[in-house]
Order: sequence, then C-alpha cells, then structure tokens
Amino acid sequence: MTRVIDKIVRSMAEAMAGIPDGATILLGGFGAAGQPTALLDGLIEQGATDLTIVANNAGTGRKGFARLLELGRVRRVICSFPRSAGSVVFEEVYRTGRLELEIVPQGTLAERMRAAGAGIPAFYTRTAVGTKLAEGKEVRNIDGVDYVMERALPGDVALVEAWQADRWGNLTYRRSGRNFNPVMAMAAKLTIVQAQHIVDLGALDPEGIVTPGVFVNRVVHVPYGDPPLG
Amino acid sequence: MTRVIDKIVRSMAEAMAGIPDGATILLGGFGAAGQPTALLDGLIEQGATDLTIVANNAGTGRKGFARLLELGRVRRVICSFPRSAGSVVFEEVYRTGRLELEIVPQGTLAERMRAAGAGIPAFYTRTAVGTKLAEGKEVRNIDGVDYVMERALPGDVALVEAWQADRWGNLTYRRSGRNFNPVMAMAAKLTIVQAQHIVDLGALDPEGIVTPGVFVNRVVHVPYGDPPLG
Amino acid sequence: MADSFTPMSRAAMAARVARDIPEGWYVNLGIGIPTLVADHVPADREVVIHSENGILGVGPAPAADAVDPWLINAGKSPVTLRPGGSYFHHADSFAIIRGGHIDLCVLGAFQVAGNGDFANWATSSNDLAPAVGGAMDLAAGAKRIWVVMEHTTKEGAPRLVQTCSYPLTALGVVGRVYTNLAVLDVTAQGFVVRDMVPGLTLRDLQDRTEARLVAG
Amino acid sequence: MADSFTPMSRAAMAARVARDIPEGWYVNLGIGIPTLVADHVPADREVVIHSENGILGVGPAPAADAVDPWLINAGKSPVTLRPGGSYFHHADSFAIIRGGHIDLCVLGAFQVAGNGDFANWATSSNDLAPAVGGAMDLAAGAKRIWVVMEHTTKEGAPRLVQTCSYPLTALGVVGRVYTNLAVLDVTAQGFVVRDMVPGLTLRDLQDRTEARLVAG
Repeated sequence: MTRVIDKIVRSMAEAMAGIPDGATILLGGFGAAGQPTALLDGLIEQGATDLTIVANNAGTGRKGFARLLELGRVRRVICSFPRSAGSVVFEEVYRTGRLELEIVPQGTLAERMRAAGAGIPAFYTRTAVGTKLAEGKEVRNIDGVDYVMERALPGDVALVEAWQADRWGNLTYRRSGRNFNPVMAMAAKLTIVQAQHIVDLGALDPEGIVTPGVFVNRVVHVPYGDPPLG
Repeated sequence: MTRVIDKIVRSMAEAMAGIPDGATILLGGFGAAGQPTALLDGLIEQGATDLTIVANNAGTGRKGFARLLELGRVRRVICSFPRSAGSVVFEEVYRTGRLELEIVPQGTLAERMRAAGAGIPAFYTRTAVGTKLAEGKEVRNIDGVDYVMERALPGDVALVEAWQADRWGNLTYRRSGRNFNPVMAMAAKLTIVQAQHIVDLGALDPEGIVTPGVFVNRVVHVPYGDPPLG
Repeated sequence: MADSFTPMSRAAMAARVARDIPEGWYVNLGIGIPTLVADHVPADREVVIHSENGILGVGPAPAADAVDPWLINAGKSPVTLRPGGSYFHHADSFAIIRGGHIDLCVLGAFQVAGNGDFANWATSSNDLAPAVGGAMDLAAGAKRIWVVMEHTTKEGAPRLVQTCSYPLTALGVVGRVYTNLAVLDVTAQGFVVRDMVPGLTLRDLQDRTEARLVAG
Repeated sequence: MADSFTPMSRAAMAARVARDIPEGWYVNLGIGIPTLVADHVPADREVVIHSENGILGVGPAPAADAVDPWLINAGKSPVTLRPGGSYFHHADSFAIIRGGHIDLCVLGAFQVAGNGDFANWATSSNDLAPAVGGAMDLAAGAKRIWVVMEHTTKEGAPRLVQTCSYPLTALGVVGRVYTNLAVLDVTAQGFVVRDMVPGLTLRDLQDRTEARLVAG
C-alpha cells in the first residue's frame, strides 16, 4: 500500500464529500476570473444547504452561486459587492427577506481571511472608520488615530480555482485569477481546489509556488482548455 | 530628458544618501542568507549613528552589523535571537549597558513589520501569552482564549538583499535568502536593495515577482558571483 | 439665453485628470470615469496603474481576439499587463492600498463635502444592499484621493455640498475634485477653484454648488 | 552497582521520535536533537519538513561541494529542497505556524511540567539577552508539541518538573516528551509513561523525575 501524499481526488463527488449543512464556504474568484465554476456545480449536486457564502460578489446570471441562491441553499452572504450587472437572482432572493447579508469592504474581507489563516483573531484598520460599516464595531484610538477592530473570518470549506497543481497540493494561479484564492486556501479547515493542469511533483518552480500544499486538502483536475495567450 | 521610472542607483553613496542619525533600520537576512552585506558596509561608510536595528540576529564576527555595534553606532536592537555562535561583539557591547535590547518572538517580529507595511497598527496573537515577553502588553480574551496585542513595527529604512531586480524595483529572491526581506521592504519609508542581477524591464515573470516595485526606492547592483547550483 | 459655456465630456474629464498625474506615480482608478483616465495616459509615460484585484502595471484593453478571461481589472473589463507589471493576491493587493503605498486613487462619487468627506457607495441609509467594493479601503489608504464626477446630478442637484447626506465612504480624505465644469482643491478653507471650463464664471459655478467656493 | 540500563544516545532519541511521525505530516524541527530527527525519516517516507526561515519540504544536507549559502535551515546549516518543496517569506512562514497548519513541532527544552508548560529559551529571569527565536510562535501555533531532551541535567537535576522554574515558552502545550530514558505523554493526570529503555524500572525513572509519574 502506497502511503505517499496524494491530494488528487478522482471524482467531483470525492472532492465534495463531507461538506455539512450549515457550513461557511469561502468562494474564490473576482467576477468570473478565478471562480471555481466546476466546484460550484459540484456543490450544487452535493446538496449541502443552510450555507454561509463568503465571496467578493453575490453571483451573476442563473448558474453557480446564483443557482445556489435560487435553490434556497444559502442562509447568509458575506461580500463586498453584492449588486452588480447581472446579479438578478441575488436581488430577487434578497427582496424576499430570506437572506442575511453582511457587507464588508473588499480589503477588510481579504485581510479578515488572511488573519484567520495566520492565527490572528482580530486586527485594527482605518478602513470604514466613521462610516455605516463600522457601526457596532469597536473603535480604538492608537497614537492619535481612530481604527476599527475587525475579526478573523475563517471558513469550514474553501473552493479555489488554481492553474497548476501537484499531488502535494502546491498551487499556482493564472494572472488576476489569483485574487482571493490563496487567502481563502489559508483560511478554511477543508480547502478544495479545481486545477486546470496537474503536474508531476517537482515540476513547479519552488520559487513560484503561490500556495504551498500545506494549505490544501483536495485537488480535482478540471481541464477546460487554455485561453488565448494575451 | 527621460523621466521614466529608474530606481537603479549608480553608487553605494547614492544608495545610502539621506539616512539620518536616529533612524530605525530594518535589516534583512536570517543568519548569513539574504543578508545585505554590501549595504551594511555602505551604511558603515555613510556614517549615520544612534540607530535602531531590527533584525533576526544581532550580528556575528566583527563585520557588518557587528562592526556597527562595535563602532557605537547602534542605540537599540530589536531582534529574536541576539546571542548565537559568533555574536561576540553584541555580547561585549551589551555587557557595557550601553545598548537597549528588545527581544521579540520571530513570528511576531515578522508579523509586526508586515502589519506596518499593510496599514495595520496592531493585531492580536497567541504567541507569548503568559510568558515574560508578554509583560506590559495588553492581554485580551477573544472567544474564551487569551491573546497578546502587538503593535506594528515600521522602519525608516529597509536594507534588503534580492536576487534579481529591474528598473521599476521589482524583486525576486534566492531560496531561503527571501526570509525577512520582502516583509521589511513593505515596512520602511525608504527601501534600499542590493541585487545580484539587474534585468531588463519585462524580463521577470509577472507571476514570480515577490516584491513589486511599489515597495522599493533604490536598487544597487552588487554582483558577487553565483553560488553552486545545489 | 443659452449658457455661454460647454461642460466637459466624460472623456475630457478623464483626460484632464490624466494630465495632472506625474510620471512615476502608482495610481488606482475606480470604476466609471476614473477607469477612462488610463486611456489618456500616453503609453510612453510611466504611470503604474494598480488594480485592487491583484495587478500592478495594468495596460490597455486587449484586441478582441486576445482577451484572456483571467486578466481583468477591478471593473471586470479585459485588460493587459505592461512590461514590469506583476500579479499578487487580494490580501497583498490591499496591503499595498492600506499600507499607504498608492500615490493616488481616483474615485467617482455621489457627493463631496468642503471638509473632504465623500460618499460614493450608497445613495441612502435605506439602501440595504449597497456595493462598497474596495472604495473604503482605497479612501482610507491611498496617499491622495481625487474625485471625478459630474458637477450636479441629472436633476441639477449639487454634488459639492456642505455636508454629505448620503452614507459616507471616508471622512476628510478628498484632496481634489474634477467635475465637468471645474477643478477644485479641498483646503482648510473649503473648495478652492483651480480651473473652470471656458466661459464659466465663478458666480455660475457657485450657483451650481451648495458649498461655498473660494476663488483660486 | 552499575545501572542495569543504557540511556539512549542523541541519535537514538531522534530515531525514536522519527518512528512515531506518521507519513503526510507537516513537521517543524527545532534546533539541537530535534534537527537530527530529519536524518531518521527514510527518504521514501513523505514527511514534509518546515523550516521557519521560509522552507517547506526541507531535504538532507547537501554534499560539501554543492552547498548553496542561500539555502539553510533554521539552525543555519546548509540543507537541500525535496521535489515538491517551496519557498516563502517570513510572515507567510509564520502564518503557516501560527495559523495552526503545522501538524507537529519537535522542540528541545530545559524543563517540562506535568501540566504541559515548558521552558526552552532562558535559563533564568536574570538572563538579560536570551534568544527566543521562533520557539514561542511554534509552541503557541503548532497542532502538537513534542519535546525531546535529556531526562536530567548534566548535574542530575530533573527536567520533568512539577512547575517550571525557568521562564516559560508557552503554557499547557506539550503533548509528549522523549528523553534518553523514556517516552511520556502529558495528560490530565500528568506524565504517563509510554516506554522506557530496557532494564529501567518505573521506580528508577521516578527517582530521576520531580513530577509524579503515572504508569502507562
């Protein structure tokens, strides 16, 4: 029996196994770039419900995140930019009053997850001081300047889109597809990755690995064709 | 007159220009790896005194950091590991009582500088809770666990060793020579780099740039021969 | 009688902003008119455009047959990367912003007050799902905030106000405002007029402005 | 009468620790005997060694003619990188540690107490320039802390104590102790003896231990 480290899973069902109802899901991507579309389809199929979704946007069109919303599987959304061109399902569902929404400034959102991944339970920031988004939060004056205290935002599961992966779970990303993905990979108990390319162990430049495998639990190979070389 | 961005300076004197007495200097390196040896020589030559030096170690042998200490140019050392094999000058000077010393756990040291670079004035950590190094610091219970509050540690100047640099100041590092260098580059008002290789703009893989030029002010070319390919 | 002046187009406003950005600055451009500013920086002038989704050195839009879905800007439009550009993740990107490393952020706004407060993310306290994006981080973190916006609403209501009535994005941070009628600095004395479109008088401008204007 | 048992060598202690590390774990090894543990993990067993100066996947020492001064471990000795290894900076390295992503950290110590407190960085409160390094971060952050050390000091003073007299590194974190005489788990009942060198009795061990021992 081989006991080497092999995080590559053979099926989407295996990738999604064990995601419980009520889970907090960190969903990578910024707009369509770096969004783990195949994993979202896998999650829809898998059936977990009563989810909290942390993402920059609240979904567009009728697929993926929007489909989860439409199916009533999402209890709470934590994001920076819920309403955008095409966020029709979010707006429909939100209007019914059956969806909790927490708006977080984009940088604070990223830093709260980085903090969760780095063992930092809380930090201070200038962002949102004196605004509606600081209401109810501790404000503290440090050396004459007011700051808001923000709490770490950990996830139960992170869904991540990567460009290359090896069996140890080392990851690279493609261009601005990187965005929230590496931060979310750090911040979740169970990090699930869809990768366009699976490469041999040792094939990735050790200077260029963005997410070391220590943060990754499962990798599923989802080749969907190379984009044009822009 | 060309006004393109060109951070490459032609001499060590130009690299060191304007470092004031009393400055806080963030000094890259971990042991001998990634230590900006040539910049340290430049600083010794330049003459600034009454310095605070932030580094992992407190110098070994009689050159570089140890030489600065021996010359009486250092008022305060902030580090995690002052006494090690060869830290003879530190021990001599420290024994005289003319040197202030602040011991900081290594991860807290790195995170305090990362915080300074990221606009975070303070954060909480488990590290050092209940120990001598938490004395005098605020302890806060968050969700039933005690944490120490740690403050950002900004520098006036960072001295950084890089592997490759271009005229925008984009940097790569070599292997474990990376260590504190990228974090210190973020955390100082004036970031000065010695680079083994200067490359054309556009020659560095944009996915593999570790320190984007926005954090860098001056780069001086210090070629000292390639190590064996280990 | 017809007005004797012509308000600037969105493109002209963007070009005016671009003209004032010194070479070598690191600049973040918000969504809307600010994004157009990039088109008016000549390619041989090295202004480094930052996009909060993890890009430094944003270049112009690609040809239609060279679009890479993995390379978009904060407004989700396809872009390119200039030589010398780099990619990083969101926490690193906002470390650049929040750590004070961006020289200038150009943002759109609904309202700017004479004390530098501004509002650009929610049009009322009853707006329950407003999209803040990175505006608050940029407003709090960049070294300078310039706002570019129409001088008044479509209905003619002034946007340069005494006190913002919309929910604030940040307090006291705006340094300069570019409108389709004028360029104004925010100073301790309030709005100081630096430039106006030809044919416009200070009195004309004051008529369209709630806050008291100071001649430059 | 001579003792009827032989204390383990440093190498044997390291080998004993190595045997207990499951394949697939991410492991940080402190300076001293812990560093030797790496030499006793067979090359075909995938245990991923983390070094806090920015390496994951540390390999064995290089040949003398292949030493790269830019590739050292936390003890400042030359090392190599295994296929699948990676480099990162210090803040990222300690995010791995402090974020709870390291399965095991093996550390040396001066003293361990029955409640899991331990001391490994300063031998007295009067030690004015002790070197803490990453010990406190590792102690607070890793999922498990195992200590490997001689059972007593050179002078025969016990290191497994009721209460640490030296300045603490962290409170209540040690899960297991490997000495040159025994392997002990730290439990709610205190030290539970799991293994002893051949010929040693529990009574012999208790004689060399300040804390009360529980038979395993």
